[in-house]
Amino acid sequence: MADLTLVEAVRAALGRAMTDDERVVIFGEDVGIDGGVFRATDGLYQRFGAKRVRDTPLSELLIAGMAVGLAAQGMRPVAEIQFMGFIYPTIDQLVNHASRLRTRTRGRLSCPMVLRAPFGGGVHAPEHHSESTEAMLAHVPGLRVVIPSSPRRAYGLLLAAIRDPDPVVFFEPTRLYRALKEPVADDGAGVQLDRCFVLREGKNATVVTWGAAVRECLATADTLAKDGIEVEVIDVATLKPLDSETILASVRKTGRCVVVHEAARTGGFGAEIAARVAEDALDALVAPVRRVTGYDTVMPLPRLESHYMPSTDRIRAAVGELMAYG
Amino acid sequence: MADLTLVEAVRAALGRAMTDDERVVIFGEDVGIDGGVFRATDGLYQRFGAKRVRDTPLSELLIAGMAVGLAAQGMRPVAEIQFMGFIYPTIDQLVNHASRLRTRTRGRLSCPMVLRAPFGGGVHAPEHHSESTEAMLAHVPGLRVVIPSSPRRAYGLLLAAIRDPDPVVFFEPTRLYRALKEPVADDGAGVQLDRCFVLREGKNATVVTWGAAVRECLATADTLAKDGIEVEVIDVATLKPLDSETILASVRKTGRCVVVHEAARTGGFGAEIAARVAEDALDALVAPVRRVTGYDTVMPLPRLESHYMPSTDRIRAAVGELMAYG
Amino acid sequence: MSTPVATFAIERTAYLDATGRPLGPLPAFAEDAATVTGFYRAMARARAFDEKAIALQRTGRLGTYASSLGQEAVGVGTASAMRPADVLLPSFREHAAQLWRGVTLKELFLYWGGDERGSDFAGPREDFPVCIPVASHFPHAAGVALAMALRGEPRAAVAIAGDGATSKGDFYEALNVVGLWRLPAVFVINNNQWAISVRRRDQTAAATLAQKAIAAGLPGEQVDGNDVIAVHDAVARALARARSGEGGALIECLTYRLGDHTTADDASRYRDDDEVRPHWAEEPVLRTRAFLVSRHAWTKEDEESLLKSCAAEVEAAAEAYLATAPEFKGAIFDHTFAALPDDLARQRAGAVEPSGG
Amino acid sequence: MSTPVATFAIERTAYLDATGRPLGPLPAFAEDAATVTGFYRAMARARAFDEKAIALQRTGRLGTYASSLGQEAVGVGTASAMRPADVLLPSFREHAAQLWRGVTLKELFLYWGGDERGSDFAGPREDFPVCIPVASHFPHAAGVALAMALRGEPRAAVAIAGDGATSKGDFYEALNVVGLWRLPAVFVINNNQWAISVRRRDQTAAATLAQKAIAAGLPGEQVDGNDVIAVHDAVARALARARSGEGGALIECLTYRLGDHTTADDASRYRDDDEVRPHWAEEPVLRTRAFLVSRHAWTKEDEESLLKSCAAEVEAAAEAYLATAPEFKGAIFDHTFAALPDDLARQRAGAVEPSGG
Ligand SMILES: Cc1ncc(C[n+]2csc(CCOP(=O)(O)OP(=O)(O)O)c2C)c(N)n1
Ligand SMILES: Cc1ncc(C[n+]2csc(CCOP(=O)(O)OP(=O)(O)O)c2C)c(N)n1
Ligand SMILES: [Mg+2]
Ligand SMILES: [Mg+2]
Repeated sequence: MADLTLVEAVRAALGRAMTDDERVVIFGEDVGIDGGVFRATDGLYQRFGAKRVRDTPLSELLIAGMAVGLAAQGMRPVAEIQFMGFIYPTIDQLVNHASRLRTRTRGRLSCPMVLRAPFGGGVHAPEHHSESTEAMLAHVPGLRVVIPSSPRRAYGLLLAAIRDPDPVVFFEPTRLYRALKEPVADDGAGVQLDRCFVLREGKNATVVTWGAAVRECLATADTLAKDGIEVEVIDVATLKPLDSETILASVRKTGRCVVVHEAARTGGFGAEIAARVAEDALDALVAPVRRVTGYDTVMPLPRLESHYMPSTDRIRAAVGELMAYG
Repeated sequence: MADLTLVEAVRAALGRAMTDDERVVIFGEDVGIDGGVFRATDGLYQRFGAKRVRDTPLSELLIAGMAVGLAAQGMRPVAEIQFMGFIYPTIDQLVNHASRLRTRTRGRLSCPMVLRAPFGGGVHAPEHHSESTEAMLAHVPGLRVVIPSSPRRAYGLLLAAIRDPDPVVFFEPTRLYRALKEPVADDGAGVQLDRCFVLREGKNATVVTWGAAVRECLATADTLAKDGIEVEVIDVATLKPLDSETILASVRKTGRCVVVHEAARTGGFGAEIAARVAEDALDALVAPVRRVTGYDTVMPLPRLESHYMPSTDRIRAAVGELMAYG
Repeated sequence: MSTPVATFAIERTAYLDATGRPLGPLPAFAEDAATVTGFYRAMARARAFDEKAIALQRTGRLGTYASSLGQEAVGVGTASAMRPADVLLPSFREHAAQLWRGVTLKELFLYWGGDERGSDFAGPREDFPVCIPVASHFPHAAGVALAMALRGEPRAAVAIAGDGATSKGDFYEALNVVGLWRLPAVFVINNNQWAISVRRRDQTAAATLAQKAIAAGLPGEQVDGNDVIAVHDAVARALARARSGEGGALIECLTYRLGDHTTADDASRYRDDDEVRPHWAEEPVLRTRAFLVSRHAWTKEDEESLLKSCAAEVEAAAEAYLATAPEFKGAIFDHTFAALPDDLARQRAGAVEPSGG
Repeated sequence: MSTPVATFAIERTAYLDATGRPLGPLPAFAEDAATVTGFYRAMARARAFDEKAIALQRTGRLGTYASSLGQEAVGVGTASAMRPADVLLPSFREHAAQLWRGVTLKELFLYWGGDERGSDFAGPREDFPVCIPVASHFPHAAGVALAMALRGEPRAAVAIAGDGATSKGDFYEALNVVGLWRLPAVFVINNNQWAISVRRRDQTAAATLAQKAIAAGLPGEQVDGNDVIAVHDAVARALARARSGEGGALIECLTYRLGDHTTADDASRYRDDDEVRPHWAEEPVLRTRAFLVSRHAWTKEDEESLLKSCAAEVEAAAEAYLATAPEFKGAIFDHTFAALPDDLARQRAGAVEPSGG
């Protein structure tokens, strides 16, 4: 069992999927000989050849639309968008086609495609390379939105996404690509989609998060534990369809809920989680729900970026505030 | 003061804006001699000429991108997307450009554009013509999202949107275009953006909504009043930036909150409103928050459409349920 | 110092004049009266469907409908050049092509009547449903063609869309990759001169739409789109090249939209009858019949019996459609994913049980 | 029967060979040594900036940076053909054009150093900031040009982007409307043969990128993009037409990316030094100097003093950049809208006060 970074785990899952299933094809910008700008597809072109690992023209709309056509024909396209900031030209294909081909045809055609894209801030990237707009896609009926937060989950969730019979958008947190290693067994085992993961148990407050912010939340939980505050940390992992039960069960236990995400606050997916708590666990709440998020501003360029990110300080302050209640 | 339908009020506002300000130009598909497929621009081509009222090629991306260029040059573009279902190719321009030109250049350039589009269900329209995806755009920092629900507000809000120094997406509920008339003074008076409207006062429950669903909410309030239940109905009108105060003040008064929208539930803008209530009016709640919305499914074709819509029955049931609390 | 580095030419092909008289030698298939008779029957059938669909819409029994009046040769010429194993990706106006492919009249009525089951074709299981967002199916066609090429199958994808569709980036990006990877995909443009109220000349300054292929480095040509022989010939030639690995093509069919854009449109707002009238003299059904009559391959009796059988078939299909009860409302949920997720199952339960919120 | 309906030709223009020798008569402006000397100085200045930017990035004092090494003639040839009142819409690689337009070295350092104030140009107030989402600025150029045309101004918009950008629908839709409405917009393609790791020939099967103009019905031409005289000449001719109401154009400049895609890229993963080497013999700075020397318009002393002054200027700008403190964090909020909405004001207050959540 090798120690892998998250991006290595993605690569291992892609290689495994291509080995196991001839129908899997990979394409996108620079995924071929270059191995992807983050090296997520490094070596795959050499292993599986130019037919199955294809550099496309610089055309994101086409990448998504071609995936729909391939998927409808029974292939298993795994397409890469180089950064989430360039995913917007694909939204028409995702909303109007990928997500609804099955229901439009009452199951005659379907769309088992995966669209991968790195996302998120904190790596001092150029303009348009640090945003988090997963909530836009998590609103689209018929689409799965999956975000891994560790090498192991990246491996298993990506395999599950590729095998899933419906379209999955798979967002990989750039900040975690090389931030940590853990042992990952390249055993072809998928990790179940549509489930949240309780990464740390605690009885005083529930922190719900996903993607790179998982790290800050776990770090904050460590710190707070020293003060005797036991924080339960939940990695949502699949934003849509949402596993409410795990979140609600935790909030019913702790009575306190903080949602943390990098995306802008208003209309972020944290709103959905807060709403579910307000709907279905209200009686258990001893304190208001809090969201620690990016602001309703454009993601700043690197010099001011750190002020935008949901820092451990901000998370700690929010949990601390809630501890004053109840 | 003429009695106008909502679409006539839109037309009156456009005519007024063009008369008052030479910089206003209108463009889109079929907005010229045809006057728009809903006749929102009827007669404007004849009044203001082919230079200022332009049929574009069938290119939505271009329509939005051209608006950015015109706006940066000090014009006041008012572009039409024929249906919200065809707005997705513009999202890249809205997210990556329109909404951030001002902050990217620290105010040197700006983007005073309006993008209008009809939206919503209940009119037995063809596929892709009935969806409500306003939440996707209400998540975008730097963008205003405005939705009128009456002829008078349509007139005033559209004028205010055109005069606003920043980009506004203006969604017009198709179902209301010709559903009712009311006296509208074509006096050039704008209606303030960024404010919710309390359309009906009540002390027992707050119903927050926007667009065409306002009608069902008001009708439900009428019915419930007969049972002695006084419902306060709030038309959000500007989804982003959101006027929390009006909503929170109402919920603090009533202790009950139902959010109603046609859009799919998960990640809909109702989640944001529920989240704000859970954050800032939790102590006032005597009952859980409820959302009455479209489902997390693709909008059905006309034969099943009515089952998807948030009906008066569903709204009444939700309010009724909350009345059992407290 | 300037030197020419590339030159291009666009050709237009026609076999029949407006009155159905051959302009020169015909392609071999057109010498077979049975073949052209088959085309004619299919066009007449499509037109009968069209009339009924409009009548149903006018009486509130069908949704908004896009007539293919006068453009039947595009659909029939294209679909008849395809093999069953090929895949059709139609726009919303290509009923004639869909019918040839084996989509049933009842399925078409269901779809335009607002019932998803109309896209669950019993016949051409791999054909795409109608594409409403203009030009967004061209990238699908590239993907379908890539799947075929990867599997080494001698099949091709055929997408049809209108003149307006050629202004969309989708069209261009897809055409470009078809050219680049020599994919077995043929893009057919039904240039009916209008995109709702916008004239062809207000879509682009390009003298032809066929020349847009030059931007993608693949063959483009124009044909008389009211000449079913010319359309069939061009598509058949393109498909033969595509199947043998020589790549795709763009074919612009010049025709005319004789009716309103859809039943929701009133074309008199933006075009005069005087403009439309001459096009009635060029329309494909009349023209093909004149050709067949001149070849002694079609009689008055043939015509009467065809009209009668088309009417009967369409009538029966319409009745079958009208007699089909809507689906149970649970259907809204059941095909969203292969398996209903918990979250959606709860919503379904709430919707299906009257008490649900 | 097939008849040709349209023919097209694409030309390539060059004035200097790779060694700076004229291939024939030069355009009038190039006979004026001062003009070409000005071009040369600007290219050298851009290269000096480039070197410093890479050095700063390598030492952690600048963000990811896209070098324009070897492509300076595109930027200088283009910008020098513009008037101050025209508007430039640059991609992320056109520092040479931006510098000519009056963007300061310090502003460029600020932008690439991650500070929004770098796009608040003190000089060309109407020029667009760098465009990162490839090709998405072409529609802006169409809009800028439309604004100019509506106001009857003799101005034009000039957008520059790479070979990869020509594969995007944005490029095509914008080019199409420029052709259709004869807008005063010139689209310049810096065809440096690579889009990160993707070769020009893997973007499109079109023999030239210039021929993509044919799809939009407007003039397209190729020029030697390492020949600053040819670039200036083509852009100047196109701008003259644009200003006189004759519409826009597409100009493909053939050049070569001598460096990595950006400082985050390692081109050795996908291309050999052997492939790059010959292009060093064709690069524009060397070539222009050779031309000037052959005309006795440039001496060793001129060269030394130019290098010295460029180095000093760049050094001073870099220091000024490094000495510029970041903005106060409130700036994140302050330019989101013209006036801070209440909702955002609350967030700002929370962010600015240490206690905020
Ligand atoms: C992307 C998109 N934009 C707008 C529309 C609305 N619309 C439906 S058909 C049409 C015109 C299409 O013209 P053309 O491509 O020539 O096809 P035709 O209708 O003439 O067959 C428009 C604008 C749409 N369906 N899709
Ligand atoms: C829409 C979009 N997709 C992907 C990227 C990532 N990316 C940045 S530059 C580049 C290649 C651009 O190639 P080209 O247009 O030839 O310009 P060059 O970099 O060679 O100047 C890519 C893929 C981007 N910036 N925008
Ligand atoms: Mg048309
Ligand atoms: Mg390039």
